[in-house]
Amino acid sequence: MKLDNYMKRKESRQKAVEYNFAFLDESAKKEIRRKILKAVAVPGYQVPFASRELPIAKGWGTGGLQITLSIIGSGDVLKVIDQGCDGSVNAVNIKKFIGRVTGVKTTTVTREATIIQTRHRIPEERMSEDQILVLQVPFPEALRMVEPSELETRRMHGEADYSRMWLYLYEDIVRYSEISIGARYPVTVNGRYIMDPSPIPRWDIPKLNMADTIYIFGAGREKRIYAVPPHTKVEPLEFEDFKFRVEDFTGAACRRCGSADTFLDEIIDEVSGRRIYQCSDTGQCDLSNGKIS
Amino acid sequence: MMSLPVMKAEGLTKIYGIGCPVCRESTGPGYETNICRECGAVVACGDISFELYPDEVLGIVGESGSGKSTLVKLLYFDSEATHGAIYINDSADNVLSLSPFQKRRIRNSRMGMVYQNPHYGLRMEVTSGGNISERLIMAGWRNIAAMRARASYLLRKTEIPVLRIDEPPANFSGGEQQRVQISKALSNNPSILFLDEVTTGLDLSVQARVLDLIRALQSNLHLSVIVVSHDLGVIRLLTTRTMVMKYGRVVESGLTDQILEDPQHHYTQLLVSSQL
Amino acid sequence: MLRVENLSKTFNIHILDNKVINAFCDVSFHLKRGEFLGLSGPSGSGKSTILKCIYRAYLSSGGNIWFDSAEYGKLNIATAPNHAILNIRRREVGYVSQFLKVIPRVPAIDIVAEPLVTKSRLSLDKARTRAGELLERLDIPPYLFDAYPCSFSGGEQQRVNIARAVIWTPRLLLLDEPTASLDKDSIAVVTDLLKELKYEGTTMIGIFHDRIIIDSVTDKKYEMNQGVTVHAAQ
Amino acid sequence: MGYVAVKGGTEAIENAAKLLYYERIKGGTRPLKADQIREQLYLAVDRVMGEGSLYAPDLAALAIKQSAGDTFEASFMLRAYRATKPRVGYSIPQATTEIKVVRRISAAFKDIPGGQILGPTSDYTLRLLDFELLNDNQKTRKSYINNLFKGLRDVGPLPESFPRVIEIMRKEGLLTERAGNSGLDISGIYDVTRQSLTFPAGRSATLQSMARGETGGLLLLAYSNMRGYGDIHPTVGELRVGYVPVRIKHPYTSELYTVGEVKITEAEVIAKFTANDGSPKFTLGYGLCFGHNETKAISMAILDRAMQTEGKRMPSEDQEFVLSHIDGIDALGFCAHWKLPHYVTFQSDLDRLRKTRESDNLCGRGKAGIEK
Amino acid sequence: MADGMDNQSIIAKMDDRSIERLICLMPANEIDIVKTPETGLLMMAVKDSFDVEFYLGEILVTEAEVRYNGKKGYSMVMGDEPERAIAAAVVDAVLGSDNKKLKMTVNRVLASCMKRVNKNEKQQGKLTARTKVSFETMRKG
Repeated sequence: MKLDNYMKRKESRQKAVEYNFAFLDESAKKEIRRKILKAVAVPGYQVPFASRELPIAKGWGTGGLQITLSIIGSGDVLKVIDQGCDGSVNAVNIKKFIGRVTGVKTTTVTREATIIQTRHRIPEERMSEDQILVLQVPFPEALRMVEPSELETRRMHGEADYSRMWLYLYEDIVRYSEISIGARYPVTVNGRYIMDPSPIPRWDIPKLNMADTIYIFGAGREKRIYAVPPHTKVEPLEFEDFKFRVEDFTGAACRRCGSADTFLDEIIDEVSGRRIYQCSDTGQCDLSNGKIS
Repeated sequence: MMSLPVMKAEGLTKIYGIGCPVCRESTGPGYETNICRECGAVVACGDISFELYPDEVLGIVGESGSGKSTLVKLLYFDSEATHGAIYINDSADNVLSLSPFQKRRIRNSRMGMVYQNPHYGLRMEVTSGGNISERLIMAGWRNIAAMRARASYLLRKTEIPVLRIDEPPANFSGGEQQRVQISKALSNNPSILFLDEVTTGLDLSVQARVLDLIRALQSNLHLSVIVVSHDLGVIRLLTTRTMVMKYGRVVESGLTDQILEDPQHHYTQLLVSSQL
Repeated sequence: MLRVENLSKTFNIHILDNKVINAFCDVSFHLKRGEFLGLSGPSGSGKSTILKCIYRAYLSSGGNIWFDSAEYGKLNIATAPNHAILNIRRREVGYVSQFLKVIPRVPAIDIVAEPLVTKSRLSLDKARTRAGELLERLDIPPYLFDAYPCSFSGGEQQRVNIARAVIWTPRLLLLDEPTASLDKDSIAVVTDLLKELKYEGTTMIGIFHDRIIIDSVTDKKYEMNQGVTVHAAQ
Repeated sequence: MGYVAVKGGTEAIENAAKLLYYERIKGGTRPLKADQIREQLYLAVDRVMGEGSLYAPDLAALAIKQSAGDTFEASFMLRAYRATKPRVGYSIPQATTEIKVVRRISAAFKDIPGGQILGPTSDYTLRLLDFELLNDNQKTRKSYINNLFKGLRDVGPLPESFPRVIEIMRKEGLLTERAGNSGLDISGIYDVTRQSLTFPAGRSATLQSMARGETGGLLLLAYSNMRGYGDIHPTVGELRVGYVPVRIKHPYTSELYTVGEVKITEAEVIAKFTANDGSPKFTLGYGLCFGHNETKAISMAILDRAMQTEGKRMPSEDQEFVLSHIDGIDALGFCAHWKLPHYVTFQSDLDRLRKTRESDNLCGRGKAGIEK
Repeated sequence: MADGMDNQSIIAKMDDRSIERLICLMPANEIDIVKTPETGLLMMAVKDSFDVEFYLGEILVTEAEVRYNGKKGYSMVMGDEPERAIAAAVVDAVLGSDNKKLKMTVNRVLASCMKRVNKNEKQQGKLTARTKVSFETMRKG
């Protein structure tokens, strides 16, 4: 193009306002993909990566988002959930952003999605080997509750020196006769690394074990990526005489779809003041409720 | 019948600082310093070799700064040796060349350590039962009831009321803390026990009870023990053999009664004459 | 059993301007199994020093101390490695001095019983029973058995000391004036005990004040040379 | 019904964004232009560029406008913006000796070569509200400027470069020659935006992390040290504000090519001495950041020195502690994330609490339960 | 103080109208745009007082490339400034070419701009210089 033509085309001289496909610049995506590969190769090991700043706040899923943005292609179908719900504010926000910078189709049906980005839940429906679950992680370091220093926790992982983590559970049992960890229950991956499964409920922990699908965990603020590849052993920390237990919803069922075998949200009814229950996984609930077929 | 040493150290050396070729030859008792004149590095331990036999109590005596505590830290892998080798039992492998992971395993299965300051050996906010169980956990124990039974047994052995199993050592007196530390050190039936100035800072009567306990445990459990102390009374009471350290070197070693009654080295004579 | 050859002992006292004290030199004697040698000589002639060299509480300066060890065979105590010495002390060689030097806060009966437990591998109960019999023979009243000897009189302490030394049957027993402050009756009991040991085959070297013991139990005498030379180095 | 994750979030979010927009424009005054902010709120712009780690005054001004003056949010927007831009290169490492000074002071020496230049500073002004500014207009501004320049004596130009004050001490051998502990990074300059920070961090990683740190965070930690949770008693050897050139290598001719210049603030603090190098010498702490931000540069210099303390005892001496907590964008995000729903984790905690209480009721005290 | 200013530094400080005027003076139909202006980030490296190099932060820049008479012209300017980038690239190309007349034109424009920039900076410099502390004076005061 000649200079005179260029000067005539006013719009081409306007300041840049367009964003790259999937927002991140290409070299960033490449780096993140390399780190994901490493994470898959060493299940449960936290791979440091150069986390980028995104237009949503750190702690709001920037780790998961960077993973999704790095692996997403225009043919993907995306589902985003927060607390099991597609309509939760954070999920909506993230879905909107990814939609704007990629234009991909979105869905609320688990089996239709190729990539599911989630915060705090794993969908109830068993996922397949063609799907990827991306989890948002606030604290990637499972050992952080016993050791604040990163230098030290990395050494502990390196030497598989996990006695302090177990000791924490021992003390818990001494104090409460129960392990008091609610969500974020530490697991051993592939018999080697202790891993933080992100703040999913204990209910979801068994879904990590020998799964068909791949789980990729991203912590943006803490700059770590880790993964559980398909068909990998994932065991919650437990003692022979104090076993890991999932949340107990005995006697409760979803008031919408009636299921008694899903993780439930507990709601206090405004009018009656009674405690009622509802599926945490709203996509699943809609499906069993016949709203979507 | 000659028994084989449970532990053998060869040329153990610890230099703090960058170090230079003349570090080792320019320090030691002959030069009255452990600081290298060329590079200023500190030779905390220089060329220390010894053997520890089964069921034997070896004393290491010397004033503070003589390198005795550093030596124990090297043996327990708390600190990394600059040179030298350590052999455990009849193995031909220098354990210092093993990975940190392997060292940790050896330390946990074969050794026990009681520090002068219980803060190093215990987690003060964790229950005493938990403290003892930590080493059991390291050894792969995963049964709470079994661990608590073992911890109770050890607490009884060390004369701590078993009722206090769920109390943190932070609530305990100095002497009790040392007992819990000893329980913890003994939890995995170690064959080698290190005692680093364990009675320093305790009241005399408490000191005596802790020393009695150690004596009783040693003779009952047939442990090999290395006792580090600046107190010749402790050395006399507990040990059969003694090494005297000064400026990072062993200046004299022998049977404890010989060291105390017929000291050969100038420094040992001074030590004995000033303390007896 | 024991052959002492040209033994000498010199003390180099560095902290006293390198003063050198020659305790004795050129001492030679030998004992057969079960023999009892009495050492005599004026005080300061080095009698105790010889015993300590044989026990290796002192390092010899020259000469040899050949001992027929059950475990090691012929062993030169003057130069043998430390752990070998510890082993023969544990199994073969006993030493008893004028003063009771035992572990504090251990009851009298356990002090006496201990060698049976650690050296002869007897059970604690059996060892205690034997220790009690022995103490009774030495006229220690049973109510003192469980007391700490540090509260005992000098004579009582000495009897406990002897009981501890003779309760096991060492192959070699070194006695450094263990009867110094005993009365006649006690000395008679001790004399009997030593005779019994001798009968069982224990070889002994002893220093005694009391002529009765010397005359009744020793087979041989070694008279230390008069005079000890003392001079400062350089 | 209680507040749970239900549908309808989408609409609420959009309406919230509209309300936010409305809140900024509803007042009816004339719209604030980005260039006004750039010129008249230049210190806010400088701060945002420093903490956003992107030197782009126009964008920083826009971000301040959009965030209604919240510098955290504005820096955050700059950070997010830079994530989508390719990096085209690296400048030639620039020494700050080549600085066009607008302010330069030393608290260590009274008279320094080149002189103490106070520059545009509020240090010596009274912090009294200036009600005259309520009548600020073009006319009063023009006359102020005219008065200022009228009869401006030629006092002789300022030199083009200034020797560092500390060079005087360096020549006398009173200063340590290398920074304690960290020193040079073995593999060139570390880039914390491309490599995840690991500890112990090298010097280049440390300085870069602090240069993009949040002013308040740096100040807080530095203040804790000066107050006694640490023992750095700094003397400001030199504080400089000015412009340094940004140069690259021309891709075709390989000659030096000046891209422009950036405003920076630099601080060197002299602190207690050490005998590590032989004879006792003063040690130095160093701070440098984008824009005019003296608080940040001095705090950074104090922390730089504090982190070189051997045997860290205080938070400000602990490199991992300092570098892990000074990034404003990280901290802001994490603080904000607690506002997100945590129903599921809370439900799980609730289950644990109930179970624990149940077993307490069964066995009396919890402890008794395990003895069985 | 700005006397030794190089061409890029002058272009960096020219106002928008001067940039436009400069472009107008160029033979627009003879200049090829090889790379249209694009924004990117330049990481700024600096040295601390120990000569340790580190990254201070990134700078938003615009890059462009043109060709004139077979000569390549390259530019990088600060900010999102497409026209300034074009102008700088053109200047780079022209000054590397054989067109003496055009080179003189460019030099003349740049010289006059430099004069203006210099004058401004000199005035500002005086204001700064007036804040220099004279310790003798202080003592009297």
